[in-house]
Amino acid sequence: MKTVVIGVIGADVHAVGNKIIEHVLTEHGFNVVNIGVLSSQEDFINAAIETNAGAILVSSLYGHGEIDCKYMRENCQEAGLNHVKLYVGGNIVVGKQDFKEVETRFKKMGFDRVYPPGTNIEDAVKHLREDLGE
Amino acid sequence: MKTVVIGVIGADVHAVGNKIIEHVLTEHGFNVVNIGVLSSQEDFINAAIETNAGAILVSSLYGHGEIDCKYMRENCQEAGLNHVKLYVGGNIVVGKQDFKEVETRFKKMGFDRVYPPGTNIEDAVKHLREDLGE
Amino acid sequence: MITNKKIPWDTFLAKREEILRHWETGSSPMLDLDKAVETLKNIPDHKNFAKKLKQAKERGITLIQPRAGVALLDEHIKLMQYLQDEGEADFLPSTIDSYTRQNRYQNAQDGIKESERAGRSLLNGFPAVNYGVEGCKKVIDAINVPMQARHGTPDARLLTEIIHAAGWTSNEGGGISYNIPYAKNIGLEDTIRYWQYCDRLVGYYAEQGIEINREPYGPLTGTLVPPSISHTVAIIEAILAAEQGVKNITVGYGQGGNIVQDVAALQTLDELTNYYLKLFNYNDVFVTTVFHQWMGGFPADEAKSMGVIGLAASVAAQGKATKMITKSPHESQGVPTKEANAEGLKASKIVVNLLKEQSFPSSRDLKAEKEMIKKEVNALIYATLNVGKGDLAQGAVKAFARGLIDIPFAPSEMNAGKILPARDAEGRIRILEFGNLAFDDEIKAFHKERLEARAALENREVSFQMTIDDVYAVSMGTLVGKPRVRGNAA
Amino acid sequence: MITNKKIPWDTFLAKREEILRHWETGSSPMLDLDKAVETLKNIPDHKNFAKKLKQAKERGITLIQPRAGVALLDEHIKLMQYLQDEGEADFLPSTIDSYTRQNRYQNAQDGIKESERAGRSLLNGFPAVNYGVEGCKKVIDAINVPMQARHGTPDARLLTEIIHAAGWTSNEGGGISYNIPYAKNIGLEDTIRYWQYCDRLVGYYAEQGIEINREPYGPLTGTLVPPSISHTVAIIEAILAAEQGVKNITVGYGQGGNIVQDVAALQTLDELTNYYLKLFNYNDVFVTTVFHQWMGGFPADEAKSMGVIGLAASVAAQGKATKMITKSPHESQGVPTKEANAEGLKASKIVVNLLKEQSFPSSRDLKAEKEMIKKEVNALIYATLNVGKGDLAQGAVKAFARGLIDIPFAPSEMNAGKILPARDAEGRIRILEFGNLAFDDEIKAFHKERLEARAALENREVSFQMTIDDVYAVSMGTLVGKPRVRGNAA
Ligand code: B12
Ligand code: B12
Repeated sequence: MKTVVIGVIGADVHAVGNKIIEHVLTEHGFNVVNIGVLSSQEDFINAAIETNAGAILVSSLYGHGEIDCKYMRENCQEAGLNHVKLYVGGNIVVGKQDFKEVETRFKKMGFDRVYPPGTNIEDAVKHLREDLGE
Repeated sequence: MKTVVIGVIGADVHAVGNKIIEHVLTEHGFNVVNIGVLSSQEDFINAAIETNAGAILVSSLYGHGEIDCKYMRENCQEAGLNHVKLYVGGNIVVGKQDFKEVETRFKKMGFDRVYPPGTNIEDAVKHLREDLGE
Repeated sequence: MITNKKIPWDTFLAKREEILRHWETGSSPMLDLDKAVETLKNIPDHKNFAKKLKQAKERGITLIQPRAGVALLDEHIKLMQYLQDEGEADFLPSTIDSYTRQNRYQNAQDGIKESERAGRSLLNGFPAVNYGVEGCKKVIDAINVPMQARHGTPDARLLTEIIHAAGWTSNEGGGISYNIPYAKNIGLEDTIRYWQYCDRLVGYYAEQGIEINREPYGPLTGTLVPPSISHTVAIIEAILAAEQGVKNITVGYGQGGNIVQDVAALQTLDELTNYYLKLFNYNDVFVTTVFHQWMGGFPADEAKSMGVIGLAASVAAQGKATKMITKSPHESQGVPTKEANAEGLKASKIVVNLLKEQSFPSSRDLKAEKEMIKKEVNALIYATLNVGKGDLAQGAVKAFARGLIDIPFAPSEMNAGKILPARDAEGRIRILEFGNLAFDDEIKAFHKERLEARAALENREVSFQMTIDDVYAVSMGTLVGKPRVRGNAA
Repeated sequence: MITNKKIPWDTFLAKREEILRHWETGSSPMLDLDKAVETLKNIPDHKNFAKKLKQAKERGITLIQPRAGVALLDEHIKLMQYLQDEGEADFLPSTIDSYTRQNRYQNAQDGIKESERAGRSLLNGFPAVNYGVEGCKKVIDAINVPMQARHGTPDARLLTEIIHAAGWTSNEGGGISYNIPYAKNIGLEDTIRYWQYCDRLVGYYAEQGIEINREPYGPLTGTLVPPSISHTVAIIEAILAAEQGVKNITVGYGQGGNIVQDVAALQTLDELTNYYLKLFNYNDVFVTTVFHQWMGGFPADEAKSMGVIGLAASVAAQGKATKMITKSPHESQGVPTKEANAEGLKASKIVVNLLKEQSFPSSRDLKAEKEMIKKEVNALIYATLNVGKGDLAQGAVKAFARGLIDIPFAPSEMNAGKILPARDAEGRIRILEFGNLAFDDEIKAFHKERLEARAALENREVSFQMTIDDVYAVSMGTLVGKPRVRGNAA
C-alpha cells in the first residue's frame, strides 16, 4: 500500500477539503497520513520521513500558499527526502489568476504537480498511480 | 408653445416609453403631437409639416433603428422641412454597442441629437429648450 | 362573425394554398403535408417540445429557455449550439425578427443582405420565412433539444407552416396575445382567425399522432399587467387552441415582482386553465406553465440585472413553473451577445436546480391572493362569454371592443386602453383606473383599498403619477415607485 | 475556571498594558483610552455601525456588506471607496489577513513587504495591527459608511484595541466562533477569555456613551451546519458579550439552502437571542441579525455564482435579516477583484431593494420548522447550562469537551467532531450521526425519519457518503447531493 502525506499548510484552517481528500484516497487504497490543518513544512517533512511516504499532497486554500510553500523542495532535499513527489492544490494563490502562470511559478519552486481550484481529487489518484507506480 | 412630433419608427411596437414621453413633455409645456408606434418616416414628416413642429423625436426600441432611419434627413429636406430638429433615442441599434460609435453613425445620418438606452427624457427637455429657443 | 369552431379540413386546405403563396419559400416540397408528417415523426422524443414539457411537469421541475435569434443562418445555428452547450438551455427558441412579424418579407430579405455586408446582425431576430423549411430544418438538425418559434406575429400562418414542416415542435402566440401588444390597427377578428389556422394545423398533426406544443404569449405588454388580465387572455387562447385540436398547451405569466402574488399567479394559472378547459369539455389537453423573468424595463447595470434574474428564477422554481424564459445582463441595452445570454441562462439554471426539491408553502396570504385572482378571472371570463353569447371567440372581440378586457400600455387600437395599474404597498399589481373592465364593485373596492393604503404610506394621492413611478421602478432598483421630486423624473 | 462574569476594570487595565506590548503599534498615543473615546465620539452617526443597524431594523430593511481586504494601506483604501461608491455597500469590512489572525505579526510584516515588491497583494486580507491605529484611522476617514473588522482571530485583543481606537464601530468574532472553525489546538477557555476582554472594552466604551456593535460569527465552518447549532453558539456569545456590557449585538446565520429552513432560522435567531438575553436579565441589548450568503463551496462558473448570490439575497430579504454579507462571482477562485466584489454587492442590493416591502408569509410548514429549531436550541442551551452549573462560559467549555455541542467539519481539537449532517429530501439540513449532541430521543427520531425519507427516495442507505455528496452539491449545481457513480466523484 502506497503511503501519502496530506495536510493543509501554513496558517490555513480550511478543514473540509482535507477531510474529504483523506476519505477518498483511503477508499482508493492509499495509506493516508493526515497531518491536518495549520501544518508547517516541517510537519509535512517529518511525517513523510517517519512513514516513508511516496508523495506529499499539500493543500493551501486561503491564499498564502505562495509564501508558505517557498523553499519546500529545498527543505525536503535538506532533510534527505530526495524522491518524494510534491503535489499542491486548492486555492494556492491570492485571487483569480491565470492558472498556467501559477502552475509555472509552483513548478519552478519544485512541485511536481500543481492543481487549480476545485480540482476533482480523483484526478490526483490517477497521477499518484502514475507517479508512484502500482 | 413649441410643438414637437413624437412616435416610434418602423415595425416597432414598444408603446410604454412613447406614452411616458408624451406625458412628461406635455407636463413640461410642449405641444406634443404623438403619432404612436409603427410609424413611417412619412408619418413623422407629414405630422411635422401639418403642425409646423420645431422638432421630431424619433423613438426606436426594437433594434432596426439603423435601417428605419436611413435617409430621414434627406427625406425631410425633400419635403421642405429644412429647419426641423431631428432627435433619436431608445435602443436604436441591435445589441450592446459602443455608444460613441453609434452616435457618430446617426449624426452622420443627419440627426441633431442621439440618445443612449434608458435616457432620462428630462435631459431632452433641456436640449429642446436650447435648440428651439424659449 | 368569428366563432370558436374547428375549421373544416377543406376550408383549411383551400386557405392553405393561398397562404403558401405569400412568399416564395411557401413552394417548398417539404411543405407537402405528408412530407411534413414524416419530418415531424422523425424528430426524436428528446427534441419534442410537448414530450419534454410533460416530463418536466411530472417531475415537478422548472426547465429554462432563452430568447435568441440573428439574421444569418450559420450564425443562428452557432448561437443555438452555444446556448445549448454553454448556456445549458433545456429548450431553444428562434426569436423571429420584427419585419417577418409584420409579414414584410422583402424588408427581412434586405436585412439579411445588409447583415451579410455589415458582418453583424442588423435584424433583431431570425427571419425564418425567408430561410424556408430547408433553412429551419438545418437549425433543428444542428441541435439536441426541442425548438420553438417565438415572435409576436399577428399573422403567422406562413411562418407556422414552415417551422412545423421543419420539425419545430412548438409555436408561441395567439390571436389576442400576438395582436394587442404587437400591433396598432389589425382587427382582433382577423388575428383570431389567423391563429385558429395555426392551431388547426397543429390539430391536424395531432390527428396524425404528432404532439406539438402551443404557447399563448403570457406577459402581453410586460408592464404592470395584473395577473387576472393576462390569465384571462391565456385561458381564452387555450380554449380556442383546444377547439382546433391542440393537445399540449403552455400558458404563460410574466413576473410581477411580489413573490406571493407571483406564486399565486402561477398556481392559479395552472388551476384555472385546467378548470376552464374541462368546463368546456376539452378533456385531453395537457397543460403546463411558463414564467417569464421580469418583462419590464431592466436596470442598466449588468450585475443588478443578474440579481433580477436570480430573483426571478427563485420565484419560478418556488411557484413550480414548468418552464422559464430567461433574460440576460444586456437586457436594458439591446439584443444580448451569446455570452451574455448564456450568463442569464446559467444563473437561472443553478437557481432552479438548487430549489427543485422545494415549493412555496401554502399560507393564508397566498390563499387569499389566489382567491382574488380567481374571482377576477371568473368575472372577466364570464363577461366575455356573456357578450359572446356563449362563444369565446366572438366574446373576446366584443370584450376588447367594449373594454371589458383591457390591457395596460398596449399599442393596439383594438384595446380600450383605459385601465391604469399601480402597485400596492407590498408591490402587488392592482388597478387604480378600471375603465370598463368587467370587475364587480367588491373587486374594485378591494383594489381601491389596497392602493389607498399605499398612497397613505407615501403621503400622496392615488394617481397616474404612481403608475409612471412604478413603470420606472425596477430599472431604478426598487419595486414600488416612490414619489419623485419634480424635475428629477426618470 | 472561566466564568461568565464582567471583568473588573482594574484587572482589565492590568491585562491591557500587557496586550499593548504584543506588537510595536500597541504603543501609539492614540491608544490612550481618553483619546480613543474622543476619536469614537467624533465618528458621525452615519458612520456608526450600531446606529445604522438599529435604523435598518426599525425600517425592516436588509443592508449589505462585502468581505474585502488587501495588504497595502493605499490599495485597501481604494478598495473600500470602490465598494462604497460603485458597489453601494451599506457597511464596509476590513477583512484581516490570516497571519494577523494567528498573531503572526512578523509574517504579516513580511507579507506587506513582499506585496510592495510584487505590486499585488500576497496577503489574503488587511494587516490592521501592523498599520496600527493611525493606519486604521486613515481607512475610516476615507469612507462614508461604518467600518467593521472581520477576521477569525482566536486572540484578537490587540487588534480590537487598535480598530476601536481608530473609530471602527464594529468587530466580528467570539470566543467560540473564532476558535472552533479557525484554530486547531487553542483552548476554548483561553479564547473565551480573550473575547471577554474584547467585549469588556466595548462595554467600557458603552459606559462612555459610545455605541459599538459586536457580531458573533454565525456560519462557523460554513458547511452543513444545522441552524440550531450555530444559533446556540450565537446565543451563548451574545450573552457572554452582554455580561461584559455590550449593548448592540448582531447574531449571524449562514444560508443553508432550503428557503423555509433559512427563513425559520433567521426568525428564530432573532426571537431566541432576545428571549435568552432577557431570561438572563440583559434587558437593554439591541439585537439584529446577519445573513451570510452561501458559505460552502461555490460553483466555478461566475454566472452560476451570481445566481447563487441572487437567490441568497432573496432569502435574506424575505427573512428580514438586518444585514447580509455578500459573496462574489470569484468565490470559488480566490479573493475577488474589486470589480467582482462590487458585482456581488450590486446583484444583492437590487434584490433586497426589490423585496424590501415583502416578507415571507407565515405557514404551517414554517411554524413547524421554527418549532423544531427552538426545541433543539433549548435542548443545547439547557445542556450547556447544566454542565456549567448555571454558568454559560463554563458550560460552553464543558459542552464542547463532551461533544454536547458539536460543530461539523471543524478543524479544532476542542470540538468532538462526531456529528455528521446531511440534507433531507427537501434540502433541509439534518443530522445523521449525533455523537454526544445534547438532543433528546424525540428530536433524534425526527432527524432520522427525515433522512430516511430521503434515503428511500434515492434508493440508498443513510451514510457518510450522503454527507460527502451534500458537501459538493452546491458547487456542482444542486442542493441535495445525488448518489454518484463510483470513479466519478467530485
Ligand atoms: C417591455 C418590452 C417589450 C414589450 C413591449 C410592449 C409594448 N407594446 O410596449 C414586448 C414584450 C411586447 C416587447 C416586444 C419586443 N421586444 Co422588447 N423590450 C421591452 C423592455 C423590457 C422594456 C421597454 C420599456 O417599456 N421600457 C420602459 C420605458 C419607459 O422605457 P423606454 O422604452 O426605454 O423609453 C424611455 C427612454 O428610452 C427614452 N426614450 C425613448 N425613445 C426616445 C427618443 C428620444 C428622442 C429621447 C430623448 C428619449 C427616448 O425615454 C423613454 C421614457 O423614459 C426592453 C428592454 C429594457 N429596456 O429593459 C425590451 C427591448 C426594447 N425589446 C427588444 C426586442 C428585440 C423586442 C422584440 C423584437 C423581440 C422580443 N424580445 O420579443 C419584440 C419587438 C416587437 C416589435 N415589433 O417591436 C430589445 C431591443 C433590442 C435592441 N435594440 O438591440 C430590448 C432592448 C430587449 C433586449 N435587450 O433584447 N418588448
Ligand atoms: C468554507 C470556507 C471557509 C470556512 C472554512 C471552515 C473550515 N475550517 O474548514 C471559513 C468560513 C471558516 C473560511 C475562512 C476563511 N477563508 Co475560506 N472559504 C471557504 C469556501 C467557501 C469553501 C471551501 C470548502 O470547504 N470547499 C469544499 C471542499 C470540499 O473543497 P476544497 O476545499 O476546494 O478542496 C477540494 C479541492 O480543492 C481539492 N484539493 C484541495 N487541496 C488539494 C491538494 C491537492 C494536491 C489536490 C490534488 C487537490 C486538492 O480537493 C478537495 C476535495 O475535493 C472557499 C471558496 C470556495 N471554494 O467556494 C473559501 C476560500 C477558500 N476562503 C478564503 C479565505 C480568504 C478565507 C479567510 C482568510 C477569510 C475569510 N474569507 O473569512 C478565512 C481563512 C481562515 C484561515 N486562517 O484559513 C478564500 C481564499 C482566497 C484565495 N486563495 O485567494 C476562498 C477561496 C474564498 C474567496 N474567494 O475569497 N473559509
